[in-house]
Amino acid sequence: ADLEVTHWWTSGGEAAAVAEFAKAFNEKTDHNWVDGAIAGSGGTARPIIISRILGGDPMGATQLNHGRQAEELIEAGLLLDLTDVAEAQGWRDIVFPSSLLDACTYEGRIYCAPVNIHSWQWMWLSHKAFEDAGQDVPSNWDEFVAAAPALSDAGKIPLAMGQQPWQSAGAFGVMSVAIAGLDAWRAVTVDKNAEVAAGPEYAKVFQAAADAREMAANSNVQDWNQATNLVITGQAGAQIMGDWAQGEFQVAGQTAGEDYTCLPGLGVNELLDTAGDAFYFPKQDNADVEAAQKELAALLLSPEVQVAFNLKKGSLPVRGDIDMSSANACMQKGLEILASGNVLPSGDMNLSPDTQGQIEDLMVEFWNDPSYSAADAQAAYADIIANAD
Amino acid sequence: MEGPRGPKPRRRLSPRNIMLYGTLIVVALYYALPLYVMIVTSLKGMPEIRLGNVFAPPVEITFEPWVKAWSEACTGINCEGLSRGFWNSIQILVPSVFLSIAIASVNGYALANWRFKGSEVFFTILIFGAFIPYQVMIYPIVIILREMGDGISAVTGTEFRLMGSIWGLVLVHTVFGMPILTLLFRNYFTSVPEELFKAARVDGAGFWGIYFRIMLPMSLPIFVVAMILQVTGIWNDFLFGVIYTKPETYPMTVQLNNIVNSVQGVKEYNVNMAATLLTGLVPLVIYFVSGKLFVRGIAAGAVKG
Amino acid sequence: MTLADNAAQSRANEHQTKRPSRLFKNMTAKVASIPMVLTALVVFVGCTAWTITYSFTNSRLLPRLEFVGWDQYDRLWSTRRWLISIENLAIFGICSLILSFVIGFTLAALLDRKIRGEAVFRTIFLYPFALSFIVTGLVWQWILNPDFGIQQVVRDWGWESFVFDPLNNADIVIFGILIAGIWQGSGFIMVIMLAGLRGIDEDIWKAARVDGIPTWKTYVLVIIPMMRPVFVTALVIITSGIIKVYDLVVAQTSGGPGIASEVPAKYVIEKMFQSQNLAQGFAASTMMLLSVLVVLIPWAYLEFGGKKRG
Amino acid sequence: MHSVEIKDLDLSFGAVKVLQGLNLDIHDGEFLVLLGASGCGKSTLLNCIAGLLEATDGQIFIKNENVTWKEPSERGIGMVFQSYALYPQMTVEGNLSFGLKNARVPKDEIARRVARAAEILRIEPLLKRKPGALSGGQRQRVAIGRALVRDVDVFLFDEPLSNLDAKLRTDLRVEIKRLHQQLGNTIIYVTHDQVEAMTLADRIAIMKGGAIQQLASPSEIYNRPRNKYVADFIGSPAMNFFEGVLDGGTFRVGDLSFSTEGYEFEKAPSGPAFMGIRPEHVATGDSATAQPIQLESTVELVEPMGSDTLVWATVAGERFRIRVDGQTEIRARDPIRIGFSAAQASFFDAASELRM
Amino acid sequence: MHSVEIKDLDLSFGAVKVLQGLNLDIHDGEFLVLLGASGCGKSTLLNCIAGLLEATDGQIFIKNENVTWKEPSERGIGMVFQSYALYPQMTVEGNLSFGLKNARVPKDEIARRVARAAEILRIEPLLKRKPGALSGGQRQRVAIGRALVRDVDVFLFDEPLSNLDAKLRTDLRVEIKRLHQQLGNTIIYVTHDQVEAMTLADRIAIMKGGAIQQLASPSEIYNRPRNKYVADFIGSPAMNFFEGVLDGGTFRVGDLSFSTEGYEFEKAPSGPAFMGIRPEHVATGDSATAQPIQLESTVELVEPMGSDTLVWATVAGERFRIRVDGQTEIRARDPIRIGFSAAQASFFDAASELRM
Ligand SMILES: Nc1ncnc2c1ncn2[C@@H]1O[C@H](COP(=O)(O)OP(=O)(O)OP(=O)(O)O)[C@@H](O)[C@H]1O
Ligand SMILES: Nc1ncnc2c1ncn2[C@@H]1O[C@H](COP(=O)(O)OP(=O)(O)OP(=O)(O)O)[C@@H](O)[C@H]1O
Ligand SMILES: [Mg+2]
Ligand SMILES: [Mg+2]
Repeated sequence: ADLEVTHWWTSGGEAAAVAEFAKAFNEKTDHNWVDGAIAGSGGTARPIIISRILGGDPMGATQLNHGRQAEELIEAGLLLDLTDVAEAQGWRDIVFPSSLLDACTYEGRIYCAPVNIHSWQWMWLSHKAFEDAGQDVPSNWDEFVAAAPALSDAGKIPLAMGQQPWQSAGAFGVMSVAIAGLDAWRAVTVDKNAEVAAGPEYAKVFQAAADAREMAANSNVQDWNQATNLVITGQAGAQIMGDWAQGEFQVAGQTAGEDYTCLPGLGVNELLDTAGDAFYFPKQDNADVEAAQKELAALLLSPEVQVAFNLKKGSLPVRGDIDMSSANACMQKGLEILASGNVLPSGDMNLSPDTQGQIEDLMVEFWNDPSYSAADAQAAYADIIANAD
Repeated sequence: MEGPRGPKPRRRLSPRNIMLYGTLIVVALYYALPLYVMIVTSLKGMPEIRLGNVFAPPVEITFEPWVKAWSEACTGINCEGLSRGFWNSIQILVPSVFLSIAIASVNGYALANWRFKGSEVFFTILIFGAFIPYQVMIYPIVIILREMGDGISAVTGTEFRLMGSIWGLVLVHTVFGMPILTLLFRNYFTSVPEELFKAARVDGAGFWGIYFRIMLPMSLPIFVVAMILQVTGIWNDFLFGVIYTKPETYPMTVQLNNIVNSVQGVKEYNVNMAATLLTGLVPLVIYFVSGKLFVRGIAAGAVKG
Repeated sequence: MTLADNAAQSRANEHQTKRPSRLFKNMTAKVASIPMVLTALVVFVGCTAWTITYSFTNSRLLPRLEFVGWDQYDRLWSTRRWLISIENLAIFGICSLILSFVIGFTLAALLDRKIRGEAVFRTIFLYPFALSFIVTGLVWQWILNPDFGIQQVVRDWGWESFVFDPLNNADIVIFGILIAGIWQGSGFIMVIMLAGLRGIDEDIWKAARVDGIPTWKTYVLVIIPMMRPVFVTALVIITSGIIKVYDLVVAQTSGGPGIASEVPAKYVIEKMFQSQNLAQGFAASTMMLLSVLVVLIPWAYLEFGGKKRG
Repeated sequence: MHSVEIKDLDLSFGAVKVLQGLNLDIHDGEFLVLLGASGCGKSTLLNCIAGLLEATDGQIFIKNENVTWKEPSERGIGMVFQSYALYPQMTVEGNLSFGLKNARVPKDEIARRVARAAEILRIEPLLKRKPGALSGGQRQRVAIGRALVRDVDVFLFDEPLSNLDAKLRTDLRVEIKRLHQQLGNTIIYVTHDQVEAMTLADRIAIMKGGAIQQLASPSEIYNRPRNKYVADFIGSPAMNFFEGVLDGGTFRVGDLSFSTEGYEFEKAPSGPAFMGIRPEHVATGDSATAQPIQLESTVELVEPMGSDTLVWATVAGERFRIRVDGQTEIRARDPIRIGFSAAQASFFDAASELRM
Repeated sequence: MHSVEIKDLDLSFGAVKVLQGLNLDIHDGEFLVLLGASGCGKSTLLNCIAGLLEATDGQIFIKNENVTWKEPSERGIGMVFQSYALYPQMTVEGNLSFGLKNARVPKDEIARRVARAAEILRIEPLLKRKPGALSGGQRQRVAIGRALVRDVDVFLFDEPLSNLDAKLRTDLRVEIKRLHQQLGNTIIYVTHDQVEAMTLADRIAIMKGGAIQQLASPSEIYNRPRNKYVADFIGSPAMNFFEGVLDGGTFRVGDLSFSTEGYEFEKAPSGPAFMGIRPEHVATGDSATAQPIQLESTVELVEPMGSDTLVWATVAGERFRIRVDGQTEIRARDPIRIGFSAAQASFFDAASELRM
């Protein structure tokens, strides 16, 4: 059967990666992948996805960030139960870290197929930019801050930053883990402790964010990949962006360690969060389609597909038992950290989209309004945490 | 007798004329500039764009961006350019324009000539409807479309979905086009002399007879206006197109948005501009061709009331 | 009374009883109005009522009837983004209303002066209306881009310190959107005004010339007051567009920089679908509706309530 | 036999009562003119008869059949409108045959009737033209033709000539009169032009404020108006009125007193009253001396109108209109001797304004 | 003294020549009526005089001053339009004073002039109302007032009464005439209603196709029309024409021949010609026998009009109109004896249509 799959993977690296899914699905099954890409970000795509599911015209499968987004759809019985597939394939055993599968589980049943691990905790540095400015490539955040004035003098943008709200919020998240430390972060994000959020650790985070704001002042691009492009072309020194940026460097033909450097956890706290993408399968009343859905779910986690996909996407596979030796230096770094268990749960799994939206709003405002002081922003942040659910 | 004779001599370059044409030309530049930028940019290659400014004419004209925008640009793994969206848009446009104008003109006619108790109330609600932000109604309409689709399926015993099909979108366009169009038609039909309507009734024509045989043939200007408004409105719609359709039926604007926002590496401004121009082509052509009729029709239908 | 009269009388009585029911009078007209009635009742009234009802719940991704009173409204009015959205809408609305009227009327008046090439000018002024907001937003984003657009061009001409980057400056970004909005919509207003001007009795112009009134004064004191219905039509069209402004902002700035160019419609959409807080979105859209009513009801009262007309 | 009968007709638009308890009987083949000032309800009454407005109360009979609830097309009427209301996109032929096609009259019958109407109205050469290409008079004739082909018993005309210029109006008036003589249908004809009313009507109904003031033949209305309104309304220039007191055989106005000899009173001639005398019943100069009542006055204004001349003078402080032959030499500010007879005058009660 | 002088005026709209070599002299204080069929260029001429249209060639003098290139407001004219063209959102007072305020006339002077105009036109109680709240006649008066306050020498009226109903028209006609007598200004008045023309004018200019056919006093135009067009145009109902041949003292029409005794020929009376006789110059019955020319005919149609009656008969195959006294008893299909005199007739050359 034709299976329509919606997703918002439209940038160069993403599109190449998703093409791997399509290829595998078309080749290995009797079914046909109908691509339903929606450009923009999840923000553009989600209303469409949700209203179609609600409107009784569901797609065959759809990307959604796993976590709490889908809970209500599951409750309303709109999503296909994948437990039998998961059991047959032994997902419990192979998915690593297992928190990924937990995020797909609702009342003991499994409703989604995780396909990759994405971690926000990276900073990407352009060798060319630092060379041009006569600086060594920094190895942690503090060095970077120190080198920033030189970059500015050389006519470079020290920090590239897209204008989309999720980018501001994401960069802040990365800084909070790296600068405030894991415990403080956990207290705020998991336990929703507003006192910590208003405390001194977080004050440092906000101060760092204020510095970053200054460094990114001249970065007039919208999309994250345009910002990445600034780094690739050496116009900007660095970008704080998740591992999906990897794909862009790859498409541009650059090599890690030679043309660019990646620093997990800003080189301060080498931790990775384990957010990721997952596919959900809205319920259909057509047995043929349902069969295709289950086959796709199984296929998405199969070793070859995982390898092919994640290599293109620049993300990490969701199973620890596969050979990723062909991955580049940055990915290898990530795999190591993952294997060592230095992981933290993603914000997606802890905070509701509503709270995340509020944080995004705050961050984007803070990021774009130089007169918004760090202290004010921290107070507002603590407020949101106090009311978070 | 001596003295002035014949027409008063006029200088071509009188201060009045300089003011008049000066203002017009300056303003015209403001209006024409974006089109110029679009055309010029769409004919440049990427290197040229990076070097020069937006207003510089192309050194080397290339049509490649047009070709790419039409048939090669990618969204996700589809690389069919705008071509598919174009045909979808046509398929959406034709029935939507037809249906919305048909319904609105009948409504306007009933409101103007066959008032019944309460008809004005419904009309008032309709006009208020023109001001309701669409966002208010997106969600409930999803549910209405689903239920209607189920209803039709149950009645006909076939699998029929309004949501996600072209017909759902046609329905949505008809509904949201109704307020302004009905107002337009009502005002127009009200300005048709009432005696004509009375004469036709004496001649034994009924509701439909008068509509088709008397009113319709007289209403070309207002139909032209309605058509132009609907064609541009529907062709340019993004919000409904993106929410009430699916990838196979995406209209051109959604496709355009996808292409423009699917940045792969660098932003290909020339392709984006070509895609933009291609998307705007249908309404642009309609405006360039029917500008005069449009003004006349507006005078006939919109201004009175 | 004659026999014939009697007969007529009795027939009359017999017919009198057969007065047809009012309900079935003009049946065809009523049947033909069903789409309008349904639209009015189900879509406009029904959906609005539905939305308002659910704005008092705590619905998240899916609507559910768990009432929480005014919570959503409290939260709405304590959200900075919403307040900024409202402020932006007010600035954008007032400016675009004034500018549309001024520009639309001025252009129409200029075109009405029996000039050469009227058709060319009219087409140039009107064509942007044919383009979608998405297209408009993109083009103006491009032209206002400080690295390629006007700012760069002026700098290339030698004025190095020239700054014109409305889309990147949070303080004036709303005016950057305004430039595009006016560009797109004022041509249509111009056409409406032009049609209105053409409908004015020639003799009024002649009377003013005989009275020796200068042209501009004739426009201001005589013609403009006479065009009230035209202005009302234009007002309806402009305001209904302003409230809904969404696509333009999304295409041009996505609400940025920061949240400096957010508008209510965008807040609604994002709350409903991105933040998955339907009820919050509904509360926001209810507020939008309310603001529409605040403007519309007094107007409607003035227009239809004061003097009854057919 | 009655052709059209209207019983206790009421019609209101919302709170505005336009027609109130109106009764009217029209004979078969009669030419009835409804005459009245603008806004008095003439068109409304006509529309009620045609079925284009629904009566609030009362009944309408056409050919002794109650048509109160019938559709306009089923009432056996044809109607001609002030603005002609020709269908602009149809040819003249199309206009004529539209109603017949609606009634599914056979093709050849339609052709026959159209040909006949075209012949009667002399519009055969115009049949293929559209109304836009016709002159005012021709349009008018087509509009009549449209009523004609319907082969109905009652024609309703709503001010059919008021959009035409004076010359054409005179010509078409004659045509309509001739048509009536030729066809013998009942015609109800609305106008506010009294020349039309006087020349065309078998009977005239004078309306005011939704009620009929007088229904009588033109000469009756002209010579014996039922009340002051009718007297004032009919005649151009209007009748001259004196306000005074009747006292047996004399009528006193200020210092003047006129003998009422020759006037046939319907009521006892006493009390406050108006005396009215038409401008054309006033004699001047030598012929004035032959009249029972004589006055001296001064000419204020002279309006020569070719065939006759209007003279405005002042009598007893009131403006006084006199109509004299066009060849008479009269100049403003001349003294003038005028005379008239009570036999040609009308007297109205001052309170009820009814004829005495 | 000449008040308005027009010399060789040409006016074309593009290729359409509307006025051609028009000359016209108007005396001080004269009431000149421009009369002509629709589209003959009356309004165009008036607009040229007012300066609202620019002459293609020729000159215009007002009070002996060449105003050809002057602005309308500087020409010393006031104009009243057919549609009144009142400023709808201003009160009557505002309408009257707008032009003056603009010319920076002192406040008290404005008040004085408005008060005077309001008094003359009897619109004092209306000063605070807006035009929308006025009746047609009142609006008309305000429009005149607007011209009046400008204290100008020449008033231009473009069909000021044609939007009004018959009764009001008669009243306002008298008002305008009185106004002229009172003020003594020059008035140029456009109309296509001949009753207005005849009653108001000192002189009438009859226009056709952008040229003046005859410029003379009303009685001259009525009694001695310069050509057949003027003869036909003036008079209602229109003049009766016979086509025949003049031969010395007789006029032959088919078998009939009439004596032309009493008619003063301007040219040798020979060759093909038209004879015209006005309906009111035709006698009937007993008085016909006193006339030099007598005929027998049959009444075809009778139109009683109150004060007089129109009779339509047939003479020499042509329809023949006769106007008789309203009291005469005549019925259709009666035989009738008619008589008239050549002294009251007009003769026109068949080719040039000029008076002979
Ligand atoms: N649709 C309506 N609603 C309210 N009032 C109306 C309507 N139609 C007519 N009238 C009122 O009814 C009265 C009679 O109108 P009608 O048209 O019958 O007058 P009329 O005698 O034909 O006048 P005219 O000579 O001007 O045609 C008028 O006062 C008018 O204002
Ligand atoms: N602006 C114009 N352009 C072209 N032709 C015009 C224009 N104005 C008037 N005409 C033509 O000039 C001729 C004279 O017009 P004008 O208005 O002077 O006639 P009129 O005698 O006033 O007629 P009416 O009695 O109908 O007012 C007409 O044939 C008309 O078609
Ligand atoms: Mg009427
Ligand atoms: Mg004219």
